[in-house]
This record gives sequence, structure tokens and C-alpha cells, in this order.
Amino acid sequence: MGQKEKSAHVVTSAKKEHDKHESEHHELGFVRKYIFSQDHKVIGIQYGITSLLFLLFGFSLMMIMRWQLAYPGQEFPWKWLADFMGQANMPGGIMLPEFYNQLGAMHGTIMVFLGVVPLAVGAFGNYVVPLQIGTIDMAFPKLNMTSYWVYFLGGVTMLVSFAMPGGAANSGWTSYAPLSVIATTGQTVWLIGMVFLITSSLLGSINFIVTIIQLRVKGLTFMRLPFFVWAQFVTSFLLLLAFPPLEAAGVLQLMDRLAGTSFFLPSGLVVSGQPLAVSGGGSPLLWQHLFWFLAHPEVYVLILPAMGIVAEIIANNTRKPLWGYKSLVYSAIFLGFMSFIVWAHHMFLTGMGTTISTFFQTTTMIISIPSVIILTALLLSLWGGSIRFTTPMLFALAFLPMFAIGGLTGLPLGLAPPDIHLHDTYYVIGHFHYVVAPGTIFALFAGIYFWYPKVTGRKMNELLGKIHFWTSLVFINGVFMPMFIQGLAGVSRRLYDGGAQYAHAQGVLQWNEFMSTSAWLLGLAQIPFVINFFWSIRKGKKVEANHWDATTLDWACTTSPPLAHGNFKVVPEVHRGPYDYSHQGAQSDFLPQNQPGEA
Amino acid sequence: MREILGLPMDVSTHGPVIDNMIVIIHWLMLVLFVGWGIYFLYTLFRFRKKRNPKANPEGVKNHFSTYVEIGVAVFEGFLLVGLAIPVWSNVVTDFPSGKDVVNVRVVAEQFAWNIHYPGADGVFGRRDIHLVTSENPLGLDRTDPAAKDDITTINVLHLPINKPVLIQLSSKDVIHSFGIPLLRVKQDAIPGHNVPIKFIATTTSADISKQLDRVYRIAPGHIPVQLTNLSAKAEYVDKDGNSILAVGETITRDAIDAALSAGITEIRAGSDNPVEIACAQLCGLGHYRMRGAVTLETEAEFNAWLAEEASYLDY
Amino acid sequence: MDASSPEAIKKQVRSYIVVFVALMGLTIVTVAVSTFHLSVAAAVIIALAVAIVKASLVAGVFMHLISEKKLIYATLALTAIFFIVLMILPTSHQLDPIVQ
Amino acid sequence: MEIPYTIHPRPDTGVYNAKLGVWLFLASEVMLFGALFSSYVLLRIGSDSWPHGYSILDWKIATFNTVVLISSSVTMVMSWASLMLKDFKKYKLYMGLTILCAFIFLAVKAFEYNTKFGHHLYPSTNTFLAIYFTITGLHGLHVIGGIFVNSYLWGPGSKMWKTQPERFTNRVEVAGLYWHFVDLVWIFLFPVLYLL
Ligand code: HEA
Ligand code: HEA
Ligand code: CUA
Ligand SMILES: [Cu+2]
Repeated sequence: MGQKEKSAHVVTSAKKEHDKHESEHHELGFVRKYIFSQDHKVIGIQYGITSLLFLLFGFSLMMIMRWQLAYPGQEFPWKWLADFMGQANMPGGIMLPEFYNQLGAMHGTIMVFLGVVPLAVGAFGNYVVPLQIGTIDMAFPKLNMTSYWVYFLGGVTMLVSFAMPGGAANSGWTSYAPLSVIATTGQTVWLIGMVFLITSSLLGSINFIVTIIQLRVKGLTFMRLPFFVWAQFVTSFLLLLAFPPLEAAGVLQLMDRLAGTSFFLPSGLVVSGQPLAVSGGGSPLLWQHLFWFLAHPEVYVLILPAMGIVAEIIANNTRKPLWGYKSLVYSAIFLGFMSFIVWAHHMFLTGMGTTISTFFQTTTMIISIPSVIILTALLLSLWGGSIRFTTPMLFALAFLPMFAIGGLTGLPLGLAPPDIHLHDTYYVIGHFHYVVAPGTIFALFAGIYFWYPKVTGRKMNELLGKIHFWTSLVFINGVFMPMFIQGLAGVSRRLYDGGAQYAHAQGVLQWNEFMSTSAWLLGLAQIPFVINFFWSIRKGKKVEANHWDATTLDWACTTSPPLAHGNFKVVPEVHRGPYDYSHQGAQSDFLPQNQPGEA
Repeated sequence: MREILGLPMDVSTHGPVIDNMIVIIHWLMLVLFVGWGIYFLYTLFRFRKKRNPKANPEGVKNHFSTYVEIGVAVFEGFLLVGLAIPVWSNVVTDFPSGKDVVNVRVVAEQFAWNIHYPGADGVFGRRDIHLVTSENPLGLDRTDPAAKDDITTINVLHLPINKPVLIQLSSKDVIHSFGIPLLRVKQDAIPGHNVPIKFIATTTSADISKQLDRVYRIAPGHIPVQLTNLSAKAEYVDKDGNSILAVGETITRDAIDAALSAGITEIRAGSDNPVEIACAQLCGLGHYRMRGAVTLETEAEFNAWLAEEASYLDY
Repeated sequence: MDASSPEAIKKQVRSYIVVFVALMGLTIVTVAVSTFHLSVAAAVIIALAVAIVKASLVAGVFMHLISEKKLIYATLALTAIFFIVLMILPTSHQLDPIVQ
Repeated sequence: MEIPYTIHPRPDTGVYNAKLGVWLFLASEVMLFGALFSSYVLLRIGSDSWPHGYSILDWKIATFNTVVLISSSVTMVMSWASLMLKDFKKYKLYMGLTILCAFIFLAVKAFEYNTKFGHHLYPSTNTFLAIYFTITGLHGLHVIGGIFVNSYLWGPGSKMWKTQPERFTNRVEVAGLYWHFVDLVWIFLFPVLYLL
């Protein structure tokens, strides 16, 4: 798209109908306004609340698992909770291995598909993107509503699966066949839930791409888009093109489970001493290829919006433009592109010859370069700034070294020989939690503190925010740092007793208690956040519309902009790049994008 | 660095190369992290609002960061071309053959490792899934002449040191992963596939056991040791000089109780079976206990063991 | 020329008829070729070649791809690349396993 | 305020929203069927023996169905062209024919499935039949989806022609893009499953 874009006028024919529609808007009932709303802001908030609850739920599952890991086979201390989970799962308060596996699989699934992605894309994307590109809503509001409710349905399906005979899915979030094909009914429900979630993501991503391409206001060229919008744009393409193969795989697995086909079952299987009565001829690796074809791009879906949020907050709180905006954008695009051709680095040990492993090792090393460039650009953006340590900024800053640890530990995994030792050990768990938990989750916290005033007109309490930050930072490292130690010692992941059986694990077992305690303390550390979050809705300090003195268009409209296409009273026009802070000779230290003139 | 990383003892010939790579990459990671970390902390201090109330929109002008990025890329290129690709190619090609090779077949199942030696004739006997029973988990057809002398075990893998080993790995039901951390071996066992693995072990289990021991804290109601084959590495006596645990003696619950009542809270012990097969791929509810014991021994000991096992076969 | 003028549309309609005839003809060709029972490789190549020609006709003329905007081309090019990746890489793993 | 570019193309991109949207949707559909074709290739290459489609399936009836589906594609594009020529009657006729063809296609498909079941050939019989039933089943679902959309545009949805003719024409164009895609998938399915 050229720099000089032709003018993008609001269509005149729309004006004629304007009045008619205006009257309609005032008559929306409560249900149409807040439940089946078609307004991107309400939908964004719906996504936000739902996904935060799922995050909390996914975390709770993990806090329960961590009890078993710290004190294998010991009775659960809270009898009511053990009873709540049922005699079939925790007889006498002692967790069964079957149940541990359910919790693990559901923790992974919920965190990724029901927690982080809906929060990062559904909530932040929905609320902020239309505002940042100066438009009144998403391109397809009905579709937007549908994608939220399909997501909701997917979430309910996943929750219901716990009530199935044999409980929820228990074959890991990766659902490797044949294990998942011979698993209990929960797996079928998991697959159906996934089909809902995939559908929701597909609808959402189409909406985002069309919105960003078509609805940018006049003057907002691609190279003037805030980096956050770019991140969402690339993310949407990943969702659009990577999810369908998983959908196909899900259909195939459903067929295997329900119609007796053997897409993923080779001939000659013997399960529990009995030859399995299927036709055979399938391939277990086919599932892995289709799964990782999605799941690798998916991890960049987790990180790109996070990087976008961090970039916005850093520019705002250093009071200077981002360093190397263009290289950030090109890196994000390149990252998105490459993420489609690295997936088999999760499969190095499935029996790869030299040629194919060379291909995937090479692409994996190549994909680390754009991440390095993005991180470097963000780090260099700090130089020369006038840094304000607000709560959102603290979380955004912490993201940098935390993501660095996660990213750097991806390097040994990306080369096949070290992966022999590290594959499927706690090292991998440590690697990806550093990128998703203190990485992405911190960025999401940053985003919540940052955009909260836009949504509610009030600010979250800074003191509680800082308590939340520092305690979380300490404890989250307490959870995940020892994982590298255990992993290097060779302790496998997904072990019900945390490795207590193994001689080679004895030297690092004592960390389990430490990690679990840290996880529970991390849970406590969220209390100030939850209190702050709800208390501030009514009691927080009132602030003006552009509280952070920010430049992008989301701050140019009023606080909690009116619903029903009412974001902007006048359609704004953009005259400059996204981060015109501390402009030489300007009176204030920031120039909003819609401010005309040179300075 | 190797010690800091806490990599387990390495008892195979190809292991040191892998460890080296791990060490080199961690050096790279450390340099990058510490380098940028210092810059990061300094910047936060130097450009905080109090000290620098007005930002300078120009920012960094020099190309230092570009050189760092190029440096990282070049180093990764070196790791890839210089180490990863040749090492991997070495691992997955040139499988040994001939009389000198120890051939073993390993068939994983929920939740055990079935070990199959070809016996004196060096030929694996026929297997048939319809013959699978709990006594014959491999479905070995003992009427096949080649199968008559075949030796099978469950979760017990004996191997000689200093001899090339060739394992044929497969699975009966779901995907497992055949991991032996101390040998730096790991390979997914995939049903329908048959994957070869090769390695040469360098140290006997007995020697490893001598070198590997650690102190276990013991406390009432909290016995850290789930291992049955953990034995004391020092002499423990009570006040009266009666022995609670002698060197090499297996630690039992009773022994722990006795030690505790004698005021002993720490015991130095080591595993008799320090080399283990650890299933690394989620394979069901018993995944966590899908553990096999590897006994590395001298060739003479190995042959003696084979002979003993063969003597149990009635053919 | 205005692509939505009645004359232009009428001209397009004629091209639809031509394409329809061509598609029918090509269908007969694939079916006819398959009765020769060629070797698998040859049969696959011919069948796919014919299918690609037919698909291009549908996409090009019925879906107006020949006169579509750059934006759509870019989207489809991206999709085509990943489609090819999806077709090639899993199978090449299957063809390059660890063997003795 | 209204969402811009719902009817007229945005000048710099040259497309209206729904058109871009449907092309993106089709891109995801390409990946969906791509994954299934990829599975087909991988399973076939990995198998010891693979039956010829024509030895199990009825290629004659499938040829007939190919003709039906291609015809429906032509009538679909003709219905759009009729709207462009402001001939609503003809639109109704062509759209009606499109829907009719879709029903014929489904009826034939149902008959085909039924004969297979009658001969005790099920998805679980072998991998070839598994993939045959799965892909054609999924394709059939797409046909059903198309019937819903087209019937809406033929019946209740066509009221829009009176109030917003341009928008209605756009809708028919977009539905057409989807329908041609369904045809396009069949163009590959037919030789791959029946003739090879
Ligand atoms: C957000 C998610 C995310 C991200 C961004 C990444 C990023 C990367 N990942 Fe990760 N990965 C996962 C999520 C993620 N991963 C998950 C969930 C799994 C496991 C799934 C499962 O099995 O269940 C996994 C597993 C995984 C594996 C498989 C391991 C195995 O199973 O054996 C591999 C192997 O190659 C890998 C590699 C990489 C690489 C090379 C990167 C690179 O992109 C990283 C590039 C980044 C850098 C190189 C950092 C740059 C740092 C600096 C410039 C220093 C700056 C310093 C300071 C600020 C102080 N990952
Ligand atoms: C996005 C992904 C994500 C996230 C964020 C997390 C977060 C965490 N994970 Fe998870 N994890 C996975 C994805 C994720 N995980 C996956 C994919 C697996 C592999 C599963 C498998 O084996 O198949 C896994 C596995 C896994 C294991 C290994 C289990 C095993 O192998 O047996 C462990 C062990 O400790 C663990 C721990 C944790 C902990 C302590 C957190 C903590 O960091 C959690 C912190 C969470 C919060 C801080 C959220 C708090 C939310 C709120 C406070 C909301 C408040 C609500 C309102 C205001 C309404 N995880
Ligand atoms: Cu076998 Cu895990
Ligand atoms: Cu990956």
C-alpha cells in the first residue's frame, strides 16, 4: 500500500440512512446492548471477563496439580475441595494419576485456547483495534458477536467434559494419537469443543483482517499503524491459515473415535493385551504434523499481541518514538511467515532423517532472528527516554528479560542434538512458560492496567498494582526457574509424581516443593489484582480521556466511547506516525496522530 | 558450565558432543542475557524520569545493535552447520552391523518395556500379535526355530560396555519415548514404526553407582525415597553402636524409622540401578511409572547373564 | 470500459458459456483417460493437470479472478504458499525416516 | 454513523468488505481441504497397497454428479449476471436452477452412500473408504451450507432487491464465490477419489 493513499471517504449513501439508524440505536434493550451486543467494545469486554475467568480456572487446576507434585500421594489438605472433585478422581483425598492427566491436559488447553488467545486477540484486539484505526466498529458486527458466542460455547463444552464418564480429556493438550483415540469420552467432547473454538477464531480473524485493511481512516497508511495493530494483523493471518488444518485433524480424530476409521491407527495395534479391532493403515505422525502445523503458529499468536501491547506501553512511558518501527513491522511479518515452516522442531525425536531435520533446524534458527530484532528494538527504545515507572510500564519492562529467558532457552531445543537430552523434559516446560506466563501474561496485565482508564474512566490503584507486580515477578520466577534445573537433570514432564520414581531425578526433587509453594504464593499475589480490578470500577481515581498523554487514536475518543457505532463524534483524520512523542519544537511532549500540521 | 547446568553423568561415547553443544549454547545465552541485562538495568537507571525529565526522540544512532544481531545470526549459523547437522547425521546414519554388535529389540507398551534378545543364533524369532498374552507380551512364536533361543525380559535391559549396541524400537499400542538420560539417548517409540538406535556405553552400572550418591533428608511421615533399590553409602549406627544400615544395604522403611529414632536425619545413599529407561512421552495413567532398569556391565558379565537367562528356556 | 455496463456483462455471459462447454469437455477427457488404466504416475499427472486447468477456469472466469484486485491476489498467493508447504513437508518427513 | 464500504469498494483497495471477507474465508477453506488432501497423500504413500477408486466406487454416477455441479456453477454465475442486467425474473430462474442442481447432487450422493452401506462398505472398512467418506461428507456439508445460503437469497432474502439492489447483487456475488469454491473442490475430489 503506497504512502499516498487515496482519500477514504465515508460513503454518502450511508448518510441518508443515518437518522433512521440513530433512532434505532436508542431503543436497544438490555439484552441487545450487553448480552447479544454487536458493539466491538462490549464484545471486547465480554471476551475479557470470560477469558480472565478461564485464566483463573486454568491456574487453579495447576495449583491443585502442584500439590500432588510437591507431596506425591499425600492427602489433599482441603477436604471440601477434594470432595468437590469427587471420589472417582481423588479417593480419600489422594489424587489418581488419571485425574492428574486430565488436569494437565485441561490446564494446557484452557490456558492457550480459552485464556490467553481470547484475552489477547478477542478482548484487546476487539476493544482497541477499531479505536486505534479510527473507525466505529469492526467490519462485520454480527459476525463479531457470533464469534464471541461460539467461543463461549466452546468454553462451556470444555468445562462440561469434566462431567463425562472417565472425566475430561487426558491425553495432553497435544492429544497425540493413538493415545487420544483410545481415550475416554472426554476426548470426544474436547474435540467438539476445539471445533467450536476454531470456528470462533476463524470468524474473528476474518473480521480483524477486513477491518484493518478496509476501515482505516483517512491518512492512516499501513506504515502509520500502531505496532499493536500490526501485531493483531499478523496474528489474524496466523489464525486464519493455521487453524483449518487442526480442524481437519479434529474431524479425522472424531471419525477415528466415532466411526471406527483408522486415520491415526497403524495396523497391528495391541491394546491391553488385545489386538485392536480396526482396519489399521493409518499414521500416528499424521496427527502430529497437523497438530503442530497449527500449534507452532499458535505460540506466535500468543506472543505477537503481547509484543504489540508492550511496544505501545514502552513508547508511551519513555515519551519517545519506538526505535526502528519499520524493522519491528517487517520482523513481525517475517516471524508470522516463518512460523508456518518450523513446526516439526517439536518432532525431532519421531525418527527424522538428516535432510528433513536439517530443514527444520535451519528454519528454527532463522525464526529466532526476527524475535531477536524485535526485542533489540524494544530495548533500544528505552535509550534516551524519560522513563515513567507506572504499573503498566513495570509489567511491560519485566516482559523483556522474561521473554528473553524463554526465547533463549528455545535455542537449544531448536537444534536436534541437544533436543535429544531436553525433549519432553521440564526444560521444555520452563522454556515455554517463560514466554507465556511471565512473558505474555505479564504483557496482558500491562495492557489491562494501561487501557483500564479508557474502558472505565477510572484508573487502577497504583500501590496495589505495584504490590501485584513485585510479588508476581518474584514468585513466577520461583515457579519456573527450577524447571530448567530439573530438565537439564533429565526429568520428564507430565509425571504424576514429579519424578519421584527415578534415580536420576533424586538430586533435583527437592525443588518440587519450592516450585509448588511459589505457585501458591503466585496465586495469593493475584488477590491485590482482583481486588483492584473490581474496586476500581466504582472507586478508582477518575481520570480524563487521554490519561497517559498518548498519541494513538484510541486515546483521541472519549472515555468508554458510546455504544452502537459511536466511537468518534467526527471521523478523525490522521496526519502523522503513531508515536510522535517529544517532537522537537512542539509545545507538549506528544502530538496525537490526528493533530494536523507539522508541530 | 557443565557442572553449573547440572547435566547428569554421561556414560556414552556420543554423549559428550551433545553436552558440549548444550554448554556452548548456554554460553551464548548467558552472554546475550547478561550483556543486554546490564544495558537494560543501566538504561532504566540512567533514563528514569527524575534524572531525565525530557526524552530525546532521536534515540540510539549507532549500529552496534545491528552488529550484535549479525553476531547472533552468525553464531547460530555456526552451531547449525558446524555442530547440529553433522552431529545429528552421525546419530541417525551408519548403523553398526556385524558380529560385534549387540542387537536388541525393544517394544514399548502401556506401561512397560519389553526387551527381546535374539539369543545364540543372532536371529529374532517371529512375532504375531494374536499370540500376545500376559506371559508372552511380545507375541513371540516359540514354534519358529529362530525364536527358540530368544531371550525376553520386561523392564530389564542388560548391555555390555564398549560394544556397539543396536536397538530396534517400536511400540504395541501408543506412542512412548525411550529415554535413557545417562546415555543421552531418547527416541519416540511409535506404533507401526521401527526405529533403530545406536550407542556405545562406556561405564558399568556398578562404577556409576559408586560415583553417584547423595544425601537424603529423612523425616517422619516424609520419606523422599520411592526407590526400592536405594542402598546406603556409609555406615550408620545407633547410640549403642548397633548397625542400622551397613554400606550397600538396601534402605527400608524400618531402617528409616530406626535411623530417625537414633537421631539420624540424613543418609548418604545411592541407587543400585542408576541407569534408567524413563518414558518421556505421555502414554496414559501409568506414564510416570514406566521405568526400566538398564544394567551396564562388562562383556563377560553380560555373556554370563545371557547364558543364565538362556538356561531358563526349555528347548 | 466499465466492467459493470450491460454490454460488458453480456460479453461475460458469453464467456461463461464457453467455459461451461470447456469444463464438460475436460470432464470427458479425464474420464476417458482413466479408462486406459495408465501407470499410477502418469494417471496422477494427467488427472491433476486436467483438474488444475478446470479449477483455473472456474476460479478465473466464474469467480472473476482474472480481473480481481491486487489485494485478493496477495491473499491467495500467501495461501497458495502455505498450501504447498502443507502438501509437501509432512510427506517428505515420511519419505526421510531413520532407517538402518 | 455507518460502517463504510459495505456496498461500494474502498478506492485504494478496490474491494468492498464482504468480498474481502469471503475471499479470506475461502483461503481458510483451502487450508482445510489442503490438510485433508495432504492426509490423503501421506496415507497413500505410506500404505502397502491402495485400491483404485474405480474398482470400489461408481465413477459413472460421479461423472454425472460432476456435470450437475459444474452446471450449478454456471447457473449461479448467470444468476448474478442477470442481476447485473437488472433482470430479476431471470435471477430467480437461475438461482432456482442452482438450488435444484445442489439437491440433485445431494440425492445422488445419498444414493451412492446407501449402495456402499448396502455392500457393507463403511468408513471403518479401510483407509481408502475412510478418506472417501470423510472428504465427500465434509464436501456434502458444504453443499448443504450453500443450499441454505442460496435458498435464503432466492426466497426471503431477495426482498432486498427492492430496497438495496446493489447490496443484494453483492450478496449474490459473494454467495457465488463460495458456491464456485464448492464446485472447485469437487473438481479435485472427483479424479482423486474416483479415477486414480
Ligand atoms: C509464546 C510462545 C512461544 C514462543 C515465543 C516460543 C519461541 C521459541 N520456541 Fe518454543 N515452545 C512453546 C512456546 C513458545 N516458543 C511451547 C508452548 C512449546 C511446547 C509445546 C508442548 O510440547 O507442549 C514450545 C516448545 C519448543 C520446542 C520443542 C521442544 C521439545 O518438545 O523438545 C522448540 C524446539 O525447537 C522450541 C523453540 C523455540 C524457539 C527457537 C523460539 C524462538 O522464537 C525464540 C526467539 C527468541 C530469542 C532468541 C530471545 C532473544 C533474546 C535476546 C536478544 C536477549 C535480550 C536480553 C535481555 C532483555 C536481558 N519451542
Ligand atoms: C498460555 C499458556 C499457559 C500459561 C499462561 C500457563 C501458566 C502456568 N502454568 Fe502451564 N502449561 C501450559 C500452558 C500454560 N501454562 C501448557 C500448554 C502445558 C502443557 C500441558 C500438557 O502437558 O499437555 C502446561 C503445563 C504446566 C506444567 C507441567 C505439568 C506436567 O508436565 O505434568 C506446570 C507445572 O508446574 C505448569 C504450571 C503453570 C503455572 C504455575 C502457571 C502460572 O504462571 C499461572 C499464572 C496465571 C495467572 C497469574 C493468571 C491469573 C489470573 C487472574 C488473577 C484472573 C483474575 C480474574 C479476574 C480479574 C476476573 N504448567
Ligand atoms: Cu510410556 Cu510414557
Ligand atoms: Cu514451536
